[in-house]
Parts: sequence; C-alpha cells; structure tokens
Amino acid sequence: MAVKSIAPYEFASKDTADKFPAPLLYIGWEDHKMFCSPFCAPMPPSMKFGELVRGALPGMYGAHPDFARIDWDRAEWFVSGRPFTPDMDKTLAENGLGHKSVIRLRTPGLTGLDGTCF
Amino acid sequence: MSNVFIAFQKNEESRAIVNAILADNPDAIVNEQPAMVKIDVPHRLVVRKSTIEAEIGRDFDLQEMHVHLITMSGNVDETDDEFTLAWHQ
Amino acid sequence: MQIDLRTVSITPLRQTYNHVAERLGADKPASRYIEGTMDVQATHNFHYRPTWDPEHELFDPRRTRLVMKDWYALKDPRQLYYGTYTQARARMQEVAEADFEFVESRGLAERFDDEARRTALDFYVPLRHVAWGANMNGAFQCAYGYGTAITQPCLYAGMDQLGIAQYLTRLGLLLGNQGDLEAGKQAWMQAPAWQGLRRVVEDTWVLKDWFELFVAQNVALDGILFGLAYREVDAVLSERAGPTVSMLTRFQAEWFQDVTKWVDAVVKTAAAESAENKELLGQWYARWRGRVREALAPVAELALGADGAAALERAVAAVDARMHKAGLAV
Amino acid sequence: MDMKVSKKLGLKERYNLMTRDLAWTPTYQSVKDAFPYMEYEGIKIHDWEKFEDPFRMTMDSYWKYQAEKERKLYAIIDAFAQNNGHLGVTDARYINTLKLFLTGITPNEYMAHRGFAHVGRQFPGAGPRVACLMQSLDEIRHAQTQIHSLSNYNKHYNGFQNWHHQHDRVWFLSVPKSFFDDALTAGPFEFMIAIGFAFEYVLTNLLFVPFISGAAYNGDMGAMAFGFSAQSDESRHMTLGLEIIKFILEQDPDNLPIVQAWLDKWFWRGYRVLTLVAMMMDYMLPKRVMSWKEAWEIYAEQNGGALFNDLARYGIKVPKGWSQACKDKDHLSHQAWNVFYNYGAAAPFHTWAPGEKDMEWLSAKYPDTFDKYYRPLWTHYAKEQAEGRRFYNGTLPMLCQVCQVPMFFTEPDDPTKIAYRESEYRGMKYHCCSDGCKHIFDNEPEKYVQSWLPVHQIYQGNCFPEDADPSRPGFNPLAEVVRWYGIGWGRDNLDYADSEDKKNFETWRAQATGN
Repeated sequence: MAVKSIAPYEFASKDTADKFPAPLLYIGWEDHKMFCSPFCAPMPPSMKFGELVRGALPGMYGAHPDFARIDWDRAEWFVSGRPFTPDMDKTLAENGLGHKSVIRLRTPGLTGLDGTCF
Repeated sequence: MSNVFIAFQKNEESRAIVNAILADNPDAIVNEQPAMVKIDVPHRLVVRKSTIEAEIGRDFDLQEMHVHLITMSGNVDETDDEFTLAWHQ
Repeated sequence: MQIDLRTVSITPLRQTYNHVAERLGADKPASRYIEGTMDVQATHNFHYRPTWDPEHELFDPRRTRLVMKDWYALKDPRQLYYGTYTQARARMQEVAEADFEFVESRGLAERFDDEARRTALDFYVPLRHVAWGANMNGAFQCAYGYGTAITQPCLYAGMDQLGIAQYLTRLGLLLGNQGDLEAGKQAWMQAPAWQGLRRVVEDTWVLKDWFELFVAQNVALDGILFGLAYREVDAVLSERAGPTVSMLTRFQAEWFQDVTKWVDAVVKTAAAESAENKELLGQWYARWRGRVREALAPVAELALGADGAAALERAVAAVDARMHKAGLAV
Repeated sequence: MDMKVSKKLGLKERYNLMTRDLAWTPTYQSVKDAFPYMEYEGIKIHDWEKFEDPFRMTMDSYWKYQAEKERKLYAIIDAFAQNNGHLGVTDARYINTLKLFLTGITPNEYMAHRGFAHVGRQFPGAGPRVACLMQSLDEIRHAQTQIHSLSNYNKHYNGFQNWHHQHDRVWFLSVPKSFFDDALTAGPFEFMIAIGFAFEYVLTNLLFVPFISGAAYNGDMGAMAFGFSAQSDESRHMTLGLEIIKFILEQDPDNLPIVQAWLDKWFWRGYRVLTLVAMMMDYMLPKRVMSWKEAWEIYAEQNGGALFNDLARYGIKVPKGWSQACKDKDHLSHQAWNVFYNYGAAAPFHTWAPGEKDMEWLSAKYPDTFDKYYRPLWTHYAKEQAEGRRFYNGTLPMLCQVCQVPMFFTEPDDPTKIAYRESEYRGMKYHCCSDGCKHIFDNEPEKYVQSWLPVHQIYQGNCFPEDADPSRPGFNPLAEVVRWYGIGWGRDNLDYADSEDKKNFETWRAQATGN
C-alpha cells in the first residue's frame, strides 16, 4: 500500500545520514528501564567499539547501581534484535554498524532495581 | 446487551431532565459523580419533551438539552418530541 | 475551614503569554480578543505535506499572491473572538426573531401588497443560494488562509451567510410557501436573469488564491449585492408597501454594516503593506467588481425595473468609495 | 428554539429547507473543479442526500445556545480569577496538568477547527458540510476558552507562558502535533474517520472526562467550567462522527476495507496520544478520580465494545491494536510517567516521584502490577533524591518514527521488555515502538519519512537559539535546547519539590489562612 495523494507525493527523508555530524546509533540496555527508552546519539563510524563501551556508556548508564556491577566479559550484544559479537578493537563501521543501527546490551544476572527490570 | 449512555452537568435544569429520563426509562442506571451525572440504559434510551415539560412546568425545546450535555453514546434520532439513543445490535 | 481566598493580595508573575507580550511590546494585560487570536495557528515544523496539496505546507502563506510580513497585522476591528462573536449574533438573532414573530402574529405577511410580495419573493428567495455560495467561500478562506487574525473572521462571515440563507428561506416561507422556494431555486438554476450571478458564484468556488477570493466574495460580491438588496431594493419595497420586508431582512442590513468595518480594515492594512499588494488588490477588485456589476444588472432590473440600473450604479459606487478610502486606486 | 416556519413542516423537513435545499450542483464549473479532493482516496459516494443529519440546528439556534454557554462560562472564569480561585486547588502539583493541557491539547483544538473548515468546504453534500462547519466553529471556541481560562494561571504560575512557541518545537508535544498534522494532511474522508470518528467518538471520553472530572475533584472550578462547557458541544461532534462512518459504509461495499484500514490506523494513533492522559490521571492529579485502567474499562472496553458491536453489521471489526491496548492498561501510566521523570529537565512542567500515600492508591488500583513492577523504581528515585541525587536522564531518547513517543513501550506480553520494531525503506532503517506503529509506517512510508523527529532535529543542529555557539568550549547542548524551547531553567522545569510554583502556592495559601 502507498500514500494516496492528489499529485506526486515524494519527499526526501528528513533524517538521511548526511544531515548529522555522525551516523545515529541507537543503544538499549535490556532489563534496565530506569533509563526509560533506548538512547539515540551520533557516533563517528571510526570510533572503536571498545571506546563506545568504555567512553560513552558510563555517561549514559552510570547512574544505575547495576552499571558498576557489569561483568563485561559476559555481556551479550544484539544488532536489530539478532545476537552479535562485536570486536572491541574494530570501529563501529567495521563492526557493521551504520546510520540508525540499533544495538542492545544484555548483562546476565543484572535485572534492575529489585529485579523489576528497571 | 450493550448500554447506551448520556451524561449531564449537574445543575437545576439537568436535574429535571434526568428525572424525566428516569421516568421514561425504567431500566436506567444513574451514576452520580462530582459535577456530573451519567445515565446508562440497556440498548435504548428515550428523552421525551412532554415529560421534561411536565417536570419543569414550561415549554421545553429538546435542543436546549445541548447546553447541559457532557457526552453520550449510541445512535441518535431526534424529532420535535423525542430524542433517542440506541444500539441497533 | 473556610478560606477566604479573595483577601490574598498577589503580585502576578506576568500579565500575559509571552508571544502576546512580544506583540504588545510589554508585559501588560491583554484583551481576550488578542490572547485568543494572536499566534494561535501553528507556524513551524509541520510534519507532513498535505496529500491534497503536496506543493504546500499544511499552513502556508504561499497560498495567495498577497504578501504580508506579519499576517497578524490583519486584525479585526470588531475584536470578535468566539465569545463576542456568538453573543453579538445572538443579540441580532433575538431582534430578528422578534421581527419575524411580529410580522407573523400581526398577519403582516398576509396583508402584504401582492405586487411587492411578488418582487420580494422573486428577488430575495434566489439570494439564499448566493449566501450558500458565500458560506462555501468563507470555509475556504478559513481552511487555506494564513494566521488566525484573518482566518477566524472569514469563518464567522461564512457562517453568518449560512444564517442569512436561512433567514431568506424563512422570508420565502412567510411571504409565500414551499412552492416559492422551489420556484426561486428553479429561477436560480435556469432563469436567464440569474445565470450571470450563478456563474460568478460558481467561478469563485474554483479560485485557488484565498485572498483573491476574499476580494471577490467579501469586497465585491457582498459589497455590491448587499448594497443593492438591503438598501436599494429594500427602500423601494418599503416605500411601496411598508416596512414588512425591511423587518424580515433587518439581520442582513445590520450584518452588512458590521462586516463592512472588518472588510475595509483588512483591505486597508493589506494595501498599506506594499505597492505590490496595493496593485494586486486593485487588479482583483477591478476584475470582480466588473464581473459582479455585469451579473447583477438583470437582477437589479428584475427587482426595480427601469430604476434597477441606477440603483446598481449607486451600490457599485458605494463600494468604489470604500475601496478608494481603503487605499486602492479605484 | 429553532426557526419557526410553517407549522405544517416537521423538524427534518424544515431543516432540509434550511440546509440541503440551499445547495445545487454547479454547471458553469465542473463538480470536480469545485470539489477537487473527493476522488483520490478511493471512497465512493453515490448519493450525498442519504447522509442523516446528526442534529438539526439552524444558525439562529446555534448562536443563541452557544452565546448562552459563553456568557455562563466567562462569568465563571471572571469570578474564578477575581477570587483567586487557583489557591483553592488541592495543591500546586495539580496545576501541571493544566500546563500539559494548554501546550498539548489547546493548539490541537485549533487544528481541529482548521481541519473541519477544510472538509466543511470540500464535501459536496450539504448535510455533512454544515455539520462540519459548525464543528469548526466549536473547535475554535474550545481553543479560545482554554486560552482564556488558563490565562489567569499563566499570571501566577510558570510553564504556561510559551505554549505557542513550544507546540511547534518541544519533544513530547510533537506527539499530539504530529497526530493532528497527520489527520489534516490526509484526505477529507480519512480526516473524518480519524478525527470525527476515531478520536471524537472512540477516544474523546477518555481525554476529556478524566481531565474535567480531575479538575472537579481537585477544586478547579475554572478548568471544570471550560471543560464541561466544551463537552456540551461534543455530543454533536460525536454524532457527526458516527453518522459519517455509517454513511460512508452504506454508500458502497468497496469503502469497507478503506475505512477499516483507517480505523486500525487512527485507533492506534489516538491511543498513543492518550498515553499523556494515562499518566496525568494516575500520577499528576493530587486527588484522583479513577485510575487509567478503570477509565479504559468503562469508556473503551464497555462503551467502545458496544460501538463496534453495533458497527459489525457493516462488516467493521474491532481495530487492530485493540487487544494490545487492553493488555497495556495495567502498565501504561507507570511507564509513561517514568519518561517524564527521566526528562523532567526538558519539559515545561514539573515532575515528581509519587509519595507513599500516592503509592498506596496506585497499589490498590493496580494490585497485579504496581508493587511487582513499579514501586521499586519510585522508591529508588525517592531515596536518590533524598540523598541529593535527583535522577535526570542526560542522553536523548530514541523516538518512534510514527507516534514520536520515546520508545518506552513494552512487549504486549512482557512488561519488562521494550518493544523494538524495524522497517527498511529506500535503503534506510526506520524504527517503531509497536506493531501498530510499524504497520502504519509500512503502509505509508512516503508520509512518515517526513516526520520532524525532535531528537533527530536536535542532533542536526536545528534546535539551538540563534546566539548559541556549539563550537564554544563548555557548550551545553541540553541547556541550549531547553533555552530554544522557551523553558526557563529551574523555573519551568525540574522537580516539583524545588519549584517556585510550590513555594508561591504555599506562601499565598498561608496568607489566606493567617495574617
């Protein structure tokens, strides 16, 4: 199905990659809905995945008591819902992440405040 | 069976309208809330001009009811003498 | 515990909304007209283009060739917002109701001069369709215009025209019967005298420029037609057969006075904005004045016979004078 | 009192002469040129005369009754202002619901006004034209009476003053704004199903009755007066909505699948907007009327159920997202208020964690879910706040491409898992919060690629004041966005506990009770 319109109805997406300082990456931490929604942030494609984890995530998630308890070796990652094993030393682009990719982090054993997934 | 309903602001005139509705619809269920009164009736509700007029002692145009209405549910049919709300199924 | 809140003397933090204060140039109390009108329409960051007009934004100043730096300059001197609008019209309708009641209860319609009755039915009854056309156009201006200051009174005027169509319907039923309404519609659809006017009305329905439509409908057509119908024809019928018809059309006569204040103010402000606007408004007025004048000639004759032409010229001259005063080169 | 014409004529016949009989089919211009938007949506209308007029009101009665309502309403508004009625409300937390109303609802009353003028011009049928135009008039009434009623609050409390500016810009206000933009940019028939039927008939009770009853419960005579007065027009609107859907369905069997698809879409779009009402009812009212869940059961499940039962004779089915919406009722408000607690710095009203008494009520109203899922969150926040660490989320959220709500909604059968839905269109990914929104996107991607998503716009650099300099050291993007929103930092936003509103309200109330 497509939009029904009286005349041609084609408009460029408002959110193509060229309009941003860097491609957008969406990041969610499973079972920690205290951060009410996944995050959205521009991330340089040249950034190493490890830098994302060490550099960006603490600022995003550090306020949660579980964050300090994460065992990063056991962390599980997903891209668009599918399991994914990131290479920490490779860049986001080399890990296959592009504009508007969604990654999710699961930290087994950590299920939020009183186990409520918040 | 589904209910139709109608709700009015609470005031002197709607008090009379509500009384008329209760007289004409024996199955009506009244739900009083602050500043609002809601009436549910199974299937069909009728508001009669003549009953309201008897209640308030003057001529009453059914369209005057609009001033006090809050909400309602059901198919409307309006004539000079009657206003009805009904579900057809 | 009974608290008497009136005894508390509070210094307000602010007097009005910020966008209103900016327009007033200071934070001071604003009228309800101003608070309920200024900047009420959304202006930025529309999400989607209309599927019915993908060339434009949902609200888009480019739907007319007229250009205003600030569309809220087109204020209504009557300061009508919904509350004052309905209360003003309720007062007028109360008077109209009393007039209809009086004509009916005293049997004035039955005793009305038959020749004058024929003229009144033949002339006024088809005008209910002109008013219907005006209602469509008021809706158009409101829907596709820009800025609440102008779109708001456009809808009010359109709804007034619906009311006028309904008063004319009652006039027809009071002086005649349902058959006279049918005959009036028949004349509207087929009688040669009415075809020019019907063509004008239908032509206004396909105008794309809403401000040109404002000039065509509210300035030219309303201006000339109401002058003719509710001054010229009314005066003749009144002289010939007493004030019965004047009573049944009093709403229209009062309304025309009221709405003229607004229409003239809008044209004046728009023309004063720029030489281009003035030029454009002048062109639009010239075009529609010519069309309406031509279309009304047989209608004026139908009502007034040989005197019709002069009456129509007076009605046209009155609008010319208004437009001249509003700054158009007429 | 309607127009007294010949006594022989009944109400319907009289009204016919006053409306339909005025119209004619143009011959000097084609019907298609005079009514150009009637065909492209694929709806087939064979006979506009078959439309049943909902209420047969002529303009003179309209003016008369509406003027009477206006006189009464403004008398109350004036008295409320003169008597400092605002100091009679339960407490100043309540006033935040009014800020939400003025910024989120009022501008959309205005949108409805313009939308009904548009369809009221475009329909060739005289019956629906007149009903639509009266509704257009009513809708500007609602916008203005709200602006006027809340004007006095604006004089004494923070967060009302920039409603116009904020409506076009602030992140959560793009939720209701995009909803109305979506409806107005659709074709005239879809607009009628979207606003006239789905919104006015199916959902409006859930929006207004709780707000107005909330005002009544919390001692706000002013808001109660404008709310009830507006509602008195609503019965006309609801009836128009119901009559128009029946009319379209009766006109041609081919209309059914189109209408059903619109119902599926607009039920879901409207339900997402109601998220704001859910949290208002359960969390923002100091004294609560009923829970969101109870309101949903009465007005959606019972009443909506009866309605769809009635429409089944036309082949209409309950809208697609209905059963999910019914499942959500135990969770929606709690999850939604957490969003505003998170982003309380970026909203022009105050937020707070519910206190112990509030939580007792929530626990009683939501016995299966509140203690199990939500109480620990609020307890944690309260503890953090007591220790000087009131939690604010400093990173921008991912938004749904369609409803534009931050992606907080959980899977229908698992309230612990956020739902992610992804589509691809022309080589780009688009993300939605639910099957409902994804379905809407997939049906009309050309429309939703245009969405002005506030978070993305911030990252594109479109949401900073002109004098902001992102290259300056120490540039604080969030603070600059808040400035661009017209939100006074520390005055209009942040926690209620530290607000000027709270302090002023308490001071003024103390003046009323002492010397």
